[in-house]
Amino acid sequence: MRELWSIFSKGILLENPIFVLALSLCPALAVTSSVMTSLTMGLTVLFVITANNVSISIVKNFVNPKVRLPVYIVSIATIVTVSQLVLQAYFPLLYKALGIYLALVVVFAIILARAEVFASKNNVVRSFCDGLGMGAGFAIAMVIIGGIREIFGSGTFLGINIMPASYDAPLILILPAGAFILIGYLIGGVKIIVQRIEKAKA
Amino acid sequence: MSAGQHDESSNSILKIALNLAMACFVSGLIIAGVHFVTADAAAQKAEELKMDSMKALVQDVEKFEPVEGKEDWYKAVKDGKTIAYIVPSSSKGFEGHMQLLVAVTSDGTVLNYDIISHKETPGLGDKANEEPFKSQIIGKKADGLEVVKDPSDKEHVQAMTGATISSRAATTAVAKAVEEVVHFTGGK
Amino acid sequence: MQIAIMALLVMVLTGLIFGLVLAFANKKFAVEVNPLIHLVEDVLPKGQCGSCGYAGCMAYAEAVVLNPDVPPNLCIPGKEAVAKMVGELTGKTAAAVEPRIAHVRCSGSVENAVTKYQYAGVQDCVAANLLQGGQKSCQYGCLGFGTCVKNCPFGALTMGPNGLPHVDPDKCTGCGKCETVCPKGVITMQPIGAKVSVNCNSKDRGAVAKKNCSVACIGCGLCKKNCQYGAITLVNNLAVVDYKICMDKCDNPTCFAKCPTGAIGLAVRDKYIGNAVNVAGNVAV
Amino acid sequence: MEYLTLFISAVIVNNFVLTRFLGLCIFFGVSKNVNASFGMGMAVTAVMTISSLLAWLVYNFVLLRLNLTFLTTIVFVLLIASTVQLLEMVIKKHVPTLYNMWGIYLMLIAVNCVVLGVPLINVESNYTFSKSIVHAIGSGVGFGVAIVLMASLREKLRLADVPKSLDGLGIAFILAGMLALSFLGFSGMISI
Amino acid sequence: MKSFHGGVHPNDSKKYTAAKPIETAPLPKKVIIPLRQHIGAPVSAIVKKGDDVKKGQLIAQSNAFVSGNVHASISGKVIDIADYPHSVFGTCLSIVIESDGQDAWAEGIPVQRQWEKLDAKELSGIIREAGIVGMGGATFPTHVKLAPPPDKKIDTFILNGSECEPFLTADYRSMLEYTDRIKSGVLITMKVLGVNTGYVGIEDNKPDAVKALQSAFGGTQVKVVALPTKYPQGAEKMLIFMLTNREVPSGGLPMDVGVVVQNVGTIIAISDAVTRGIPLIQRVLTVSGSAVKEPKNLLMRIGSTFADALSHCGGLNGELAKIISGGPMMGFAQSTMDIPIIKGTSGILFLSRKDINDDKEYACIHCGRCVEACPMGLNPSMLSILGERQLYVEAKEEYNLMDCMECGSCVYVCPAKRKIVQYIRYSKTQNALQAQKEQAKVAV
Amino acid sequence: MAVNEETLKMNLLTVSTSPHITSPESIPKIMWSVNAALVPAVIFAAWYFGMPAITTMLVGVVVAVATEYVIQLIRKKDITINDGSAVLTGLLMAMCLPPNLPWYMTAFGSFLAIAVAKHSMGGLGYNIFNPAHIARAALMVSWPVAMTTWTAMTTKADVVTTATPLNILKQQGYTQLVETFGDTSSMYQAMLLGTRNGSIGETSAVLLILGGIFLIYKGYIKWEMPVLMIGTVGILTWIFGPAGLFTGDPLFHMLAGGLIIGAFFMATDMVTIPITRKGKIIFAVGAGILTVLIRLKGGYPEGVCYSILLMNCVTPLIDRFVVPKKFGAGR
Ligand SMILES: Cc1cc2nc3c(=O)[nH]c(=O)nc-3n(C[C@H](O)[C@H](O)[C@H](O)COP(=O)(O)O)c2cc1C
Ligand SMILES: Cc1cc2nc3c(=O)[nH]c(=O)nc-3n(C[C@H](O)[C@H](O)[C@H](O)COP(=O)(O)O)c2cc1C
Ligand SMILES: Cc1cc2nc3c(=O)[nH]c(=O)nc-3n(C[C@H](O)[C@H](O)[C@H](O)COP(=O)(O)O)c2cc1C
Ligand SMILES: Cc1cc2nc3c(=O)[nH]c(=O)nc-3n(C[C@H](O)[C@H](O)[C@H](O)CO)c2cc1C
Ligand code: SF4
Ligand code: SF4
Ligand code: SF4
Ligand code: SF4
Ligand code: FES
Repeated sequence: MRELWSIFSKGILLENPIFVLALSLCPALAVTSSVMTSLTMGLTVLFVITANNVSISIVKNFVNPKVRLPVYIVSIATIVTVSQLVLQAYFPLLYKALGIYLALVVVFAIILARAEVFASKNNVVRSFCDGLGMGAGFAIAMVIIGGIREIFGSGTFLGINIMPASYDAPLILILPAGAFILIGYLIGGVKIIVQRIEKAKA
Repeated sequence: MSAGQHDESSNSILKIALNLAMACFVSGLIIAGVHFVTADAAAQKAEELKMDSMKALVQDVEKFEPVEGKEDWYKAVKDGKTIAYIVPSSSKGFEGHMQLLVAVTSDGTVLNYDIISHKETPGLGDKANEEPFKSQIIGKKADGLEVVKDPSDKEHVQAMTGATISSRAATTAVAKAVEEVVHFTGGK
Repeated sequence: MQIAIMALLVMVLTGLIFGLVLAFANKKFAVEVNPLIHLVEDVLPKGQCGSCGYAGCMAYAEAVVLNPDVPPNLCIPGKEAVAKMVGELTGKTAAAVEPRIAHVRCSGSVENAVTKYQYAGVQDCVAANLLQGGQKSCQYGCLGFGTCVKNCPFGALTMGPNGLPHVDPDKCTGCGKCETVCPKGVITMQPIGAKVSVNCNSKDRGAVAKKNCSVACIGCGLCKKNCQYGAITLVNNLAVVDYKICMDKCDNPTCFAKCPTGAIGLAVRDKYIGNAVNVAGNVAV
Repeated sequence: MEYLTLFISAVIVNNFVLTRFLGLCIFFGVSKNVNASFGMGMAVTAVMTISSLLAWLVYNFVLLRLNLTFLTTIVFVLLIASTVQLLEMVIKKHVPTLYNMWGIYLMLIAVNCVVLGVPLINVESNYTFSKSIVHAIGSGVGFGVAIVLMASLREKLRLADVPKSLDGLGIAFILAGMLALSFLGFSGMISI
Repeated sequence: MKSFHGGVHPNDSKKYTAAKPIETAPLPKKVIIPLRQHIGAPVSAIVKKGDDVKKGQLIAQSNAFVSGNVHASISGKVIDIADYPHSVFGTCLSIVIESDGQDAWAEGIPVQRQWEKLDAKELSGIIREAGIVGMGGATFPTHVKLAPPPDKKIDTFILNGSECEPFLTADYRSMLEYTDRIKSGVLITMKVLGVNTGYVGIEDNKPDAVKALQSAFGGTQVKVVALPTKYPQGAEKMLIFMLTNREVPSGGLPMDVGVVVQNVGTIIAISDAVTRGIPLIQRVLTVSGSAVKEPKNLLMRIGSTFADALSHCGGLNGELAKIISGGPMMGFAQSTMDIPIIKGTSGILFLSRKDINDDKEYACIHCGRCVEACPMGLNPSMLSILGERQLYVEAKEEYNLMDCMECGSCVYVCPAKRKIVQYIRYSKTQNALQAQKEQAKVAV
Repeated sequence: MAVNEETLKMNLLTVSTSPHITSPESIPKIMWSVNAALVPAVIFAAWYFGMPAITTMLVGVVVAVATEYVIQLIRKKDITINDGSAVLTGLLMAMCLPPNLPWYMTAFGSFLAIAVAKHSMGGLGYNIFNPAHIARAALMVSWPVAMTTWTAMTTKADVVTTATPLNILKQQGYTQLVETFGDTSSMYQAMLLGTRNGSIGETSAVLLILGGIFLIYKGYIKWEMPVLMIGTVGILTWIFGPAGLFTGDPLFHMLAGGLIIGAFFMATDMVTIPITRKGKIIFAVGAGILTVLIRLKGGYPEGVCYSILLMNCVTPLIDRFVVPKKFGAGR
């Protein structure tokens, strides 16, 4: 149990896919100008990564190594397409907001990376925990970025005005430039925290 | 020594290909299944969405009907009468194309419009889809649809501060729609 | 329904086509890379210290996998554990690595050692050494600009306020990087568990050494006389301990008791405890 | 003229990395030195062009005809991954010099946002065949320009006294932000 | 006027001593004669402690060709042979002679010789015997320079009279006062080299020296040229470029373009050795700086100490911050005054705080002044930054580290007060060390 | 002799590598001189735009210095706020802002300039982009309306919002522009003296050029840079005129916008431009070309800020390829 917890929890901070592993950076910038889209994307990835980890850990022994990559991709793409279809049918507005990035979930490096380095070597339960943890880490990072950008860049949270009327939001935060710079400092901050934790451990 | 070495038999070309094909087969099954389930819901939602957006443009309406001979045109029908045409239009904005849906009465008055996609700067150019800019355009006819930068001129459309280009783009697109409708209906 | 069947068909065809193409290409164009290299690199500690003699961990991994003559135990920071793993991966047997730790052979702190000039220049031992061997009168002593500290890949060194580097025994892996960068050869690698150590590097004659530094080894030989196992010799006016004899035979070292300057002492690892401060505090006089 | 506009727009004005956030993983991953970045830029351009070409054909002649657009994602990604893998094997065997130049980056880009994103955008925007190609080349060159610039900046910063916590990825993002800020100068220059 | 690229214009500070005739210093009580006063193979002592020696007697030598004999500079008793402080190497094995007050010549010197009657080979032999090394600072054995390998055809000789270092006036005074010896020295050297073209390059801030030598060399093949005053005009590569328009190739030597350059002091030593049989046992040097009471140009015995020089110049004048052996741009700072004068000591400077600048070092602000000042066409900014980050291999391979002649022009102009030359030296030593290690590896 | 030994004992000699003398130039001296060169333009701005301009400049400088102080305190580095570089960054940034900008925007800009553009890269000497311009560009995207709202002083008391000359040119065309001023000669006069609308410090061409000449005389900037950058703009705007080739008004373009202050004071920021003379020339010409491109073709009326930032981006590449000619490398 303890072990599963540690598999799960490392994705949240110590091996956070965005802040530490620096994988799947595009969505962290592209769809984080509001909390809602960040959250949707985060949850989508959480779902895809977990489902794919499970799927890969099941089929890992049947896959011929020569086509390992294509098979993994098929698995991911299937899951993504399913998510696409579901979102399109039941949440068309969100589907539109995520735009092309929803399709691009297929190629988010974090998903394939987990399949390669974890799921293809571990059993279903462990792979499930790993996927859940990584996905949660991703989603949390997305929401943090989206939250900061929306609150300070538009003065709203989930679309609701929360800043005083006199708050004059600097638009830079919802533009590419501001997003890059903000994430740069977030990465720096996480680095400091991770180092502190590791020091405390040692 | 190398991890890549498996027993030779599993390496025949066909076997490898079948392995992938198998995966694709399973995938195809799943996707086809999900598609089968969601397709109708999706189509329905899309239709609903379209109606909603059109309803937002024209209130008090019974139904929307496609206009014959005009792709993507709809007419809003109330009491059997066509009260407005809903027409797609577009123009070049500050950074790229701006797509609008414009509701125009048959005599060429702007009822309402909605910018459905654009690349204008958030917080600046994208205000062209909000009040108070919007109300300047609503109710105008073709001759009023021109952007000026003179606060005393109430006849025309006032440019938004810092976003003249976006103002002009939105206004132009609306004017284009009005013109087309007037051309179609003959201005009655 | 028709669409679903079509989809299935397309998918299977796609899979078949790409599968065939890839499999065919694989046969035709195969060039193998040895995946073992990555496995080995994963095992290495990635300090990139170069103590293995290669330009970084990756280079060593490559060498140890591809070249049958390269032994698996060259990574010193990795100690036995890594050597064993690398050995298992490559099918080579690892000889035991002697565990060792850095030892600073100088006690010429700001108070103890005489300074001959005011140094004005780049705060680096190698650079200072270019100017008449540095600001210390003793030609063999630590210059205190912390070049070793800056270069330790494992953060095991800190500069004490007394102007001498301090080794953190828990972090030091014995990689020997500091030994190679110190222009004065002040740092040596000493076996973990050594009983006594000489804390001076001066090869000057006694009188000169004494003049330059109050705690210098003056080469008087009293320690040598006091070691019944003959583990100590005098080389160039400096006491040298043969650790092998010392560690094997001696339980109760007495050699240092008579040392008039205290240049030899128990190799208590934490003799500098309380001295460790950050490098910024390092200002040579 | 239309093609030129499209090209320039893709290269600078609407640079994919700096304004549309595609391909950031390699943009940050491989921009540590100029030579590698140059190789990467070339590799991305080549792969993107080839995959756009194939993807356009498959989309227009198969998926669209059979009403199977919901399979676009999966088919494209398989197509690209396989093409890249094939390309890599062929080059490695037959044009080793080219392989040494940018072969090592090929596998990195087999599954990557830009390489999938551009073909998707092409079909989404209903570009003609030749427009797709121009767009793909332009996007690739734009990616190359951005990554080479980024690498040269990072090479310079390697010698700077960057705070420890920001060193590496953090400062790279901040640099990218400033690069994007500078590229805003081109905004409004061309609209497509 | 055409000029070489770069260079700087420091305040020349020559006013302290320019008008002071060369004074012969009193006989020292004791001399410390280091065995390393030249570049090349070390010499070993042929006298022992307790021996009596005479002035001009050979006391150390080597069989190697690239080496320089060492002679006693006073008569007296050898009282010690041990390590002593050295102005360049820190410490060095030295012969200490206590004066007997006689100042007696060794047997056979001085003599009178007609140099015109000797052939090149004999002249060269005399120069070698006399232990003459370059006195412009580099101390390269002169007989070696005068015997270039056969594939290097020498066609031009240049007398380096530029003395571009601030403060120093020894060469200038020598040119005014020893004009005849310089003339014969130059002609001897040209005979040894077998060349017909000679130049004397003098900075145009010394017009009377130009005039004096012009009249002395009237009617010979030697042209005396006034050069713009700009540091480092005296660096041989710059000098050759200015006088002959030839560029010594990167990593090359003057002989690669058919030129030999000698310093004024060296030429005087050659003349003395050939015409009077006197080996190199004394030299003219400038003692100057704001911390010395009476700055002077002194003729001193090799092995006298800096302290001797100071006491002949009236002692200190206020607070002393730095002692420099040589000029302020290229000289070596010393930590003590008990340092012997050696063959290459062209000056001793006693500087007070106000002369030197020890401002805080900033990060490089890329102003490009150093790039513009560097006569070698390097990028000193980058060299310093790479040195600072220990990237010395890159400095060597991509930024031409090895071409730097350490002239200090870059440091002089740098507003960030960066220790560029020190970083460069650091990088050079580290590279050398690395090369050694690699060689050792190959050997194993 | 006794004297010497005593001195030696009391006071150890200093030993360092040669050279032992250096020129009297130093970073603080250069930075303060540049500040001084800006003083005439600052005084003019204070007089012409009045209190709002004074406040903006004050806030700009104070926040810049305070930010630098705090960061150096946190990073445990030497405090170097006295070297004048932070003051200069703050002042130059403020001089590029519209006079009536709300103070918190100015403060935000100063903070960005020092904290993000300068100290995130390591502080003075390490920054790649011109901090003042990064701040301006960031403010421009953050509050575009405020950043493009210009107040003109018709009389001392009467403040109205109008457009800057370049804005009028972009929106309404050249004829309209000249009309605003009456005739061309009074337009040139206003542009030269600075009695026109614009950012706080950019209006008075004469005083800026005066300051620039002082810096050229002191050797702190190279004359080629401003001359080539302004010249390039002049030539290109003349060629690509509104009514066909060679119909432009180069004089107007050379005096308009931030070109003069940019060319003399910002394109010359040695930290962010190439190190070699040739590189600097390429930089200046490149910045000139980009300025014209943005002014004539881009979405913004003024391009100096972006052109300098864009050239900052390529500076490392220029430095990589434009290197000094090594002595002895053959000719
Ligand atoms: C960051 C930024 C974004 C801008 N975005 C837009 C925009 O979306 N739409 C627009 O019309 N103008 C935009 N502009 C302003 C234009 O460049 C131009 O200055 C403006 O249209 C002039 O209008 P004005 O005369 O009303 O100030 C933007 C300016 C900046 C600085
Ligand atoms: C290894 C070595 C070999 C040299 N060989 C010659 C030579 O053959 N001919 C020559 O004219 N100078 C020779 N020199 C001396 C140089 O030309 C020059 O005088 C010396 O490097 C110092 O020059 P500087 O005082 O300008 O630094 C040699 C120097 C060195 C270090
Ligand atoms: C930067 C620099 C400046 C020099 N300045 C002088 C000088 O002013 N006068 C001089 O005689 N030699 C000067 N030298 C040494 C000459 O390069 C050259 O070594 C010398 O003239 C050779 O003569 P020598 O072998 O007789 O000493 C300088 C060397 C360097 C590197
Ligand atoms: C001639 C000159 C021009 C300068 N221009 C600027 C400038 O445009 N922007 C700026 O922030 N600092 C400028 N500085 C100041 C300084 O270089 C700046 O603080 C550094 O860029 C910060 O590292 C300038 C300095 C000098 C000497
Ligand atoms: S031990 Fe460390 S601080 Fe001391 S001299 Fe050696 S490198 Fe410098
Ligand atoms: S202290 Fe020395 S031996 Fe120990 S880890 Fe550091 S560099 Fe290696
Ligand atoms: S010291 Fe070297 S780098 Fe500096 S100016 Fe002289 S030759 Fe150039
Ligand atoms: S002179 Fe100094 S500050 Fe200027 S570029 Fe050279 S090293 Fe840097
Ligand atoms: S997420 Fe886009 S390249 Fe990695």
